[in-house]
Amino acid sequence: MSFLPFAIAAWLFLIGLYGIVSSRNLIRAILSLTVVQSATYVVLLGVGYVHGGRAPIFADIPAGTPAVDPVVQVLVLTDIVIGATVTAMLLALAVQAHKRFGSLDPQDLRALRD
Amino acid sequence: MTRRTRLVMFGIAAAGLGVVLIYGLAGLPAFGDYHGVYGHVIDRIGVTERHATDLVTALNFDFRAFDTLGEEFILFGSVLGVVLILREVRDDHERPRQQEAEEHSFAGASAALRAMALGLIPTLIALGVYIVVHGQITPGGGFQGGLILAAGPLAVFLAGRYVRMKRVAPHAMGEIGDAAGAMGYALVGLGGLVFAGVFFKNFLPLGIPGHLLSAGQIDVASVAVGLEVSGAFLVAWSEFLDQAILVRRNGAR
Amino acid sequence: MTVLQAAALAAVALTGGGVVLATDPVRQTLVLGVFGIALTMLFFVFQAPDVALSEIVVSTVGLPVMILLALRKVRRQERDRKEEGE
Amino acid sequence: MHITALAIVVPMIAAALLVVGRHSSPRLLNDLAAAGVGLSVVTISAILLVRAIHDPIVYWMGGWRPNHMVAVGISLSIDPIGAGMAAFAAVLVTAALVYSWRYFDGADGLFHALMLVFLAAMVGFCLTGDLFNLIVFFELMGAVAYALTAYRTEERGPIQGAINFAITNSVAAYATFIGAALLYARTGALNLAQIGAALDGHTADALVVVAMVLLFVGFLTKAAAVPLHFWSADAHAVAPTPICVLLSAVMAELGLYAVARVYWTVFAGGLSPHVDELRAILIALGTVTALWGGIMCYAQRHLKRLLAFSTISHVGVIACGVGLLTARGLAGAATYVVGQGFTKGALFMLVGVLLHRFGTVDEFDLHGRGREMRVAGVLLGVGGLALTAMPGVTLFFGKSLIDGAALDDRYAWLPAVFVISSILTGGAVLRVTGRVFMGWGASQRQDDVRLRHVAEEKDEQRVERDFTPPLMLIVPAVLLAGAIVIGLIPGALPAIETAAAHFADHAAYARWVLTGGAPHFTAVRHTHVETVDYLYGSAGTLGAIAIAALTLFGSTLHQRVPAALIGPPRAALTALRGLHSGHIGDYVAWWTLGTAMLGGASLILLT
Repeated sequence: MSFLPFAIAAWLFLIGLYGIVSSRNLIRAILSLTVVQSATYVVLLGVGYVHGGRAPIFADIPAGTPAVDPVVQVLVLTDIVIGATVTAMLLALAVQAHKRFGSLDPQDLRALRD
Repeated sequence: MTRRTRLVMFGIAAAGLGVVLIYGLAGLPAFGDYHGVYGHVIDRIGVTERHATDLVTALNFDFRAFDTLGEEFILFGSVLGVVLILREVRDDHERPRQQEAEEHSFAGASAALRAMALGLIPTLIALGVYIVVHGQITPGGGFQGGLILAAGPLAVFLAGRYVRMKRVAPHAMGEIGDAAGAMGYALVGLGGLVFAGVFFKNFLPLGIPGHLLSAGQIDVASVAVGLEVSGAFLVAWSEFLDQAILVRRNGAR
Repeated sequence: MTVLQAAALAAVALTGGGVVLATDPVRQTLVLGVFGIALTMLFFVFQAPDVALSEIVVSTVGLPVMILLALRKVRRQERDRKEEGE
Repeated sequence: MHITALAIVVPMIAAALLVVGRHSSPRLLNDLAAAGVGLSVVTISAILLVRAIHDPIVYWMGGWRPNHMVAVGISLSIDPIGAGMAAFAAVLVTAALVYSWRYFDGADGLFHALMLVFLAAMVGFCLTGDLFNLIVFFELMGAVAYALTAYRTEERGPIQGAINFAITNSVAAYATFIGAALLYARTGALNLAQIGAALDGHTADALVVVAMVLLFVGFLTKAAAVPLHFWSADAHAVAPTPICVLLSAVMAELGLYAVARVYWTVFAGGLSPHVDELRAILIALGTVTALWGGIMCYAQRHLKRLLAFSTISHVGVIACGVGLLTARGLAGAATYVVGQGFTKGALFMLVGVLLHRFGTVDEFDLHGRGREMRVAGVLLGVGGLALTAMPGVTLFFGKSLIDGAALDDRYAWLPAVFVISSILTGGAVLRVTGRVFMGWGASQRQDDVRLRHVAEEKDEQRVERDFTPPLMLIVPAVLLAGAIVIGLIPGALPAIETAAAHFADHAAYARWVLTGGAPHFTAVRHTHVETVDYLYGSAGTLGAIAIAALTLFGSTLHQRVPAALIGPPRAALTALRGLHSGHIGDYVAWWTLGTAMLGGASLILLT
């Protein structure tokens, strides 16, 4: 049971990759990419959790109360911003791709073949 | 590769990667048994030395402020990227669809929805500002608050006024907010260099823990980030909005 | 692990799979919103309110607006193209 | 030192200012400001380099010094290799900015701002001493590069190239996040030195090995090692020329820099019992990359794609240099990076000249059309020779060091791989020089269909012109001069060897970062270029000239070779080319396969 968060992270990573590989629509691939990323949130927060720990906010709890690790939370915050911005840029690219190729199916994007 | 070959190859590869991941993750301490030294040190010195009660915000804008500098410029650069990628379409061969541009109805916004959205605006702005300035005390900070702030003008659009939204939040203003916020955050770091001798070293009074004006640079940094984030999201949204509303002049209508 | 945590994890696993497996893009966007809410719940029960707040604003407002507008643009383009073709 | 952080923050602030004023500031101001900022970063990095040669520098952001050996803040941990890479990146960004003065007619403040953020990201990436900070700058580099790749949105190639680039590299970045999370869980630290110190004395288990694999895979994706490289040939071929220069000459190399940095600071202690096995894995990877890239390079007729594959081949060579896991191999890799970076940057710029003039980069379309352009022709020929690692140029000295390190480690066959890489990549450039500037060889290829993207795409500048702005030739000429001269500067090579030996001193790094004390390095023994190195170097150059001549003048040759001999290699080449399909699903499937293979091999051999 104590492995559950990490198993679910692995699941999210792989199912997200599957979504990108199998996608016939770029927007679906982009949304799958956000699922891949959510695996990193779950791993990071799972790592820093402490049984019975409180949130690392000492506004209404006395100093010295056991708290969960604050560092991983900061890393996840950065991670979320990165994810949102890269997704925004990819969506913009998808809009342009549809304009130029007339399709969002990666199979129809044929500007670059060797 | 055909779709079938691709999926078969991926299936094999994913099974392998799954095994690798599970092997690695299995070495982690059991969930809930974490005793890392970094977090403990921060727990110990965060409140005493930084007078911030939300240690996540203290880490974000003080101990690891330099990471956040990179993060803010990822946001800044990506939004420039969105502008760059979508820029071509706004030149002469496209123009807003007249009737929709003037009185755009978003997915059939009813009168009730409009009223609700209009009522939402002041709430959103108040909430956004509150979250930005209280980052060092309670959950939230520049990023979360900034995004909520940007949602204010978005609600104007939900209320059915595309042009009015553009008037409330002109594109250039969003862009300047984005750039000024990013620069402001960098200047907080530079302030540390100039007034305290080290980049991002706190140079502002620490105040009393739990009070609004406490925790030194954290509050200023949080405001800068809030400005940047709200500008950035406004620009990005309005770029996509333009895309959805603009049509080709030589198109069907 | 508490029951709440296990439940939130299960919800994340299920909705995450749902995002990938949903076929229609609009439905997928909705599932993505639900996935975001599931993640938010998970962050709350993992004692990470700052992260939860970030996730909720990004996944219920920040991204869906862009995705839906992008989809609308794509759809409009498809319609225009069809009309031009006729 | 007070100026340390300025190398990163000055270009950031300048970028923000350029955006604020972008609707009103004239083009000239943007150009001058961006180049000026580039130059100032060159200067700051050079000062840091000089200081770091004397003594490495630790700069704790926010003044948060380690608390009983526990880092609470982020450090810039600056040694000569890091500062040197930063200076190298700054020089190339400045060169690309100056080159684009006349290149982009439509560039506005956005281009300059993004270039400066790119510069800040690269410098930060080189100087940081914190694992997570490294990943943040890695992502920053990526985000800006995706946007710049798509700069010409009116064309199809750049859009598709940017999508493939962004998706593949994002997946790679998420892998590094998980790697960092694993290490953080084990050690409770994010500072490289502290993680390394915490892992010392424990034999690496599955968690550490998997963390290493995930981090390396992320960095190697950016470096474009086979089979994680598919995105790069696309992106490098479609990005505007100044961006190609940065992607090919700097960013790919930075991926390998990160592998080296993370290996020696974090893993060198815990993995020391298995260093031979890890070396075998990395060298296998490098060898495949060097050969795959070389073959694909020679098979191209789209000149930018040709150069992109040549970079992949060179990345393979550098990966071998790093992968030997010795100070000497690393010194060779560092020298090679400088030589290849300057040469490749110049070559991309010269191809940009052809594009500017004729509106195409197809080798056969350009047949004989460069006869009037003597300067460009001579420069391209010299660049081609430099790329063969001709004795005397910087690349040659780098290769000699790696050769020496390979022989030290019983990899006697490795120099042959490097010679093949030199022959194929240098020979391809010489072939192009002959065909385009001398009009030698065929102007049509009968037996091959035109590449789709050449046939369907208008190139980034479709207009033809009858002039070339002098700056577009001066900048590559200066870079080429650098590529030839740097290795000959007295004392440069011994300094690189010393720096590499210090870089590879795992224990000393932890000490100077965490305690701030002066490091005690062991004395470094310098090596000399030997006769056999000149033999290898000459073999590469002569072989390249021979293969180019054979292709240009031996067109009837293949008719005399029995079909049974020519058929299978040709079918194999067709199959190899078919793998580069431009389909993002394929690329991510390959990425997964590569990661699984690297992970599987590491788990079996290293635990």
